[in-house]
Amino acid sequence: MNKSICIVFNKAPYGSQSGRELLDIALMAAAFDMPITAIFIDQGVYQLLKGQEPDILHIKNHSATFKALPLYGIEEVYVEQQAMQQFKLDIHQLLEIDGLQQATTDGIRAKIAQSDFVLTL
Amino acid sequence: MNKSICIVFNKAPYGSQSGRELLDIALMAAAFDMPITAIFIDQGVYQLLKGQEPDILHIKNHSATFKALPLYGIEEVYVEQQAMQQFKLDIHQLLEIDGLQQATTDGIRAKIAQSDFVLTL
Amino acid sequence: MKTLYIINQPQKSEEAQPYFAEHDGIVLIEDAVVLATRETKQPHGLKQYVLEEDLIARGLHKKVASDWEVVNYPQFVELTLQYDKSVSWL
Amino acid sequence: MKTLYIINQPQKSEEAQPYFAEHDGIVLIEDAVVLATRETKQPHGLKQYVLEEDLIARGLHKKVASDWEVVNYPQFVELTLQYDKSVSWL
Amino acid sequence: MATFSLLVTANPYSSQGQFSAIQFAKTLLEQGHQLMRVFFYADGVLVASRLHAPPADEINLTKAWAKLAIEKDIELVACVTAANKRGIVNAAEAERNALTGDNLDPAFAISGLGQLTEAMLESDRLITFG
Amino acid sequence: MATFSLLVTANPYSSQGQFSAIQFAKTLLEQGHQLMRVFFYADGVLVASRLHAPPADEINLTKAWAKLAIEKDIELVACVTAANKRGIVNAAEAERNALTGDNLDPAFAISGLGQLTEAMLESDRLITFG
Repeated sequence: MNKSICIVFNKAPYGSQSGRELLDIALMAAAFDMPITAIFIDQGVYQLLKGQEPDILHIKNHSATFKALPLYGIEEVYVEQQAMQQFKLDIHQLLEIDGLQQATTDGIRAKIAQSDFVLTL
Repeated sequence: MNKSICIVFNKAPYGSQSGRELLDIALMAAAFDMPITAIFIDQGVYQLLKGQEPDILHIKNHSATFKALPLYGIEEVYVEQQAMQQFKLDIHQLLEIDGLQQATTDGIRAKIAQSDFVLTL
Repeated sequence: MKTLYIINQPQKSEEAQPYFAEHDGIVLIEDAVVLATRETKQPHGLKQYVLEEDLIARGLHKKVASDWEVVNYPQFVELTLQYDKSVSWL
Repeated sequence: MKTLYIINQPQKSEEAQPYFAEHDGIVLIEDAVVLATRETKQPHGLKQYVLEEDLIARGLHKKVASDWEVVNYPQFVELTLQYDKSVSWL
Repeated sequence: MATFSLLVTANPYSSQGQFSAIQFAKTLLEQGHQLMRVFFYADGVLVASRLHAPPADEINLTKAWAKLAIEKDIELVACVTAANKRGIVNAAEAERNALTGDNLDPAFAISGLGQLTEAMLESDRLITFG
Repeated sequence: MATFSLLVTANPYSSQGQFSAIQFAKTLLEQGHQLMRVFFYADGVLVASRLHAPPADEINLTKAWAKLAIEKDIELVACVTAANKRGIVNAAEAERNALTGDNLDPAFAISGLGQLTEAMLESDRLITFG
């Protein structure tokens, strides 16, 4: 069994390159057949919001790549319930990603504990 | 009367170059005879702590330059009382800078309001 | 002098708040625009603006709370002239 | 698995805290060492370490609260081996 | 009509500040205001390198600034101290520091912090993008 | 004895992470552990430029890494995507992108993100400095 990796997105998109560059790590880990968990917490949940149009600022839109996560074999994708509530978002406002699930903070704590590597950026 | 500038230090030293690079702006503004106010708030008060030894990490110690502020004609130097209390610091733990005064948040708000330019970094 | 605070990171609004004075304004840009999705009571009846282009970029344009006034770039430039100075709180 | 959280910015400790589990540890480095000057109650009886060299750099070596254990670089390296993994919370 | 200067300290790669600064600059010029100088400081100086190779479908910020500078005759000035320690050097500085190569984009000048102070004194507004 | 790899994403100019990473690397080597690879990603790649000219009384981080790499035979690898968009290029990439000059320090290699994944799989510990 390969080592597992958990990628934690905790920042809103476009103000930093964090989301984009973590995504590249996730895709590469997938190519190496590592079991991958992608977790969106805090302002990171905004990475998944529908209807992003950063092109009006000449910034590349990377949000479509999140929709392709299952195609790369990344099927464990969790968004934090508490953050959704805090920002008054519901799951229908997020990108349609196959298998996207809401998780409690307890659930996310367990996912982090179980992974061999956990990366934030 | 020249335009006045207020430089706000709000970050601890060495984790970023913010303190160092703001200091350079203050010294240059002094060379142009701009009236200068230097203000230390939040974790910026740690910029003024005595006994810094960043050389053990091969990082240059810029704290001595703060002591020289009056030599450059920068005589309005304020450290925020609330931050001092929050971090349990007293004025004797800070560098001996001629004219260094404690100011309330109200006092600092007034200084910021009066200045023609206010910079953070 | 009236000051316009430019806030570009979400956590910076709270850090700058103690220094806001009467007649000041704040404008949220970049990642800080997420703050405009919630009602926010500022002291002194501070004017509260949020940059439209940064909202659109993040898909937040239709989620702005009623106490924030949406401004576009031309209006942002005008704001910096209406206020005596602008302070970017980094 | 036991996780060692590496915290290098003061505000990140609070952000990471909801994810600390029993038997985890945290080590404060760089600007985050300022947090060790105050008593801090962590949940789960988490082990709390702070890096000595970063304290000395900032003149904070003699201001550490009693619930923080001071470790030097060799001990920091050993800690990363005592825990199953290290997570830098950025 | 007013005279602006901009102070750009934003990292061009991991923050949005340079994008915001360019947009702000273009907008004020469209409104008929003057832009006296854009002063790059701290990580903002990194944009002054001519060696950027971003992916083909992404903006090259250095070229975007250069285009603005040429079309509108805007001064782009990077602080020499900030630039040299961040690996941004022109040919003269490269030679003085015995470096094998230089990387300053020709649209940018390298000069001292006095250019920032001067911009503050001579402009109606200084807006910082960090 | 254990095998470490480091992931360095810290900006070498405006953060302390590169200093911390070098200190951590030196310490683990002194303790007899192995350092398989140091992988530079995000703003961490900026340290791989050979054109830095810091003030004379300050450390040159690029040279500090290079010294460690030579003395202890450590691999220093910068991510190609992160590097190219940040203006860090070797001669081949400069030519491919029609850039006039290159700036990669010879102590560093440029390669893909796969080198990070490989380091994760083959090391006992990966420590990130951001």
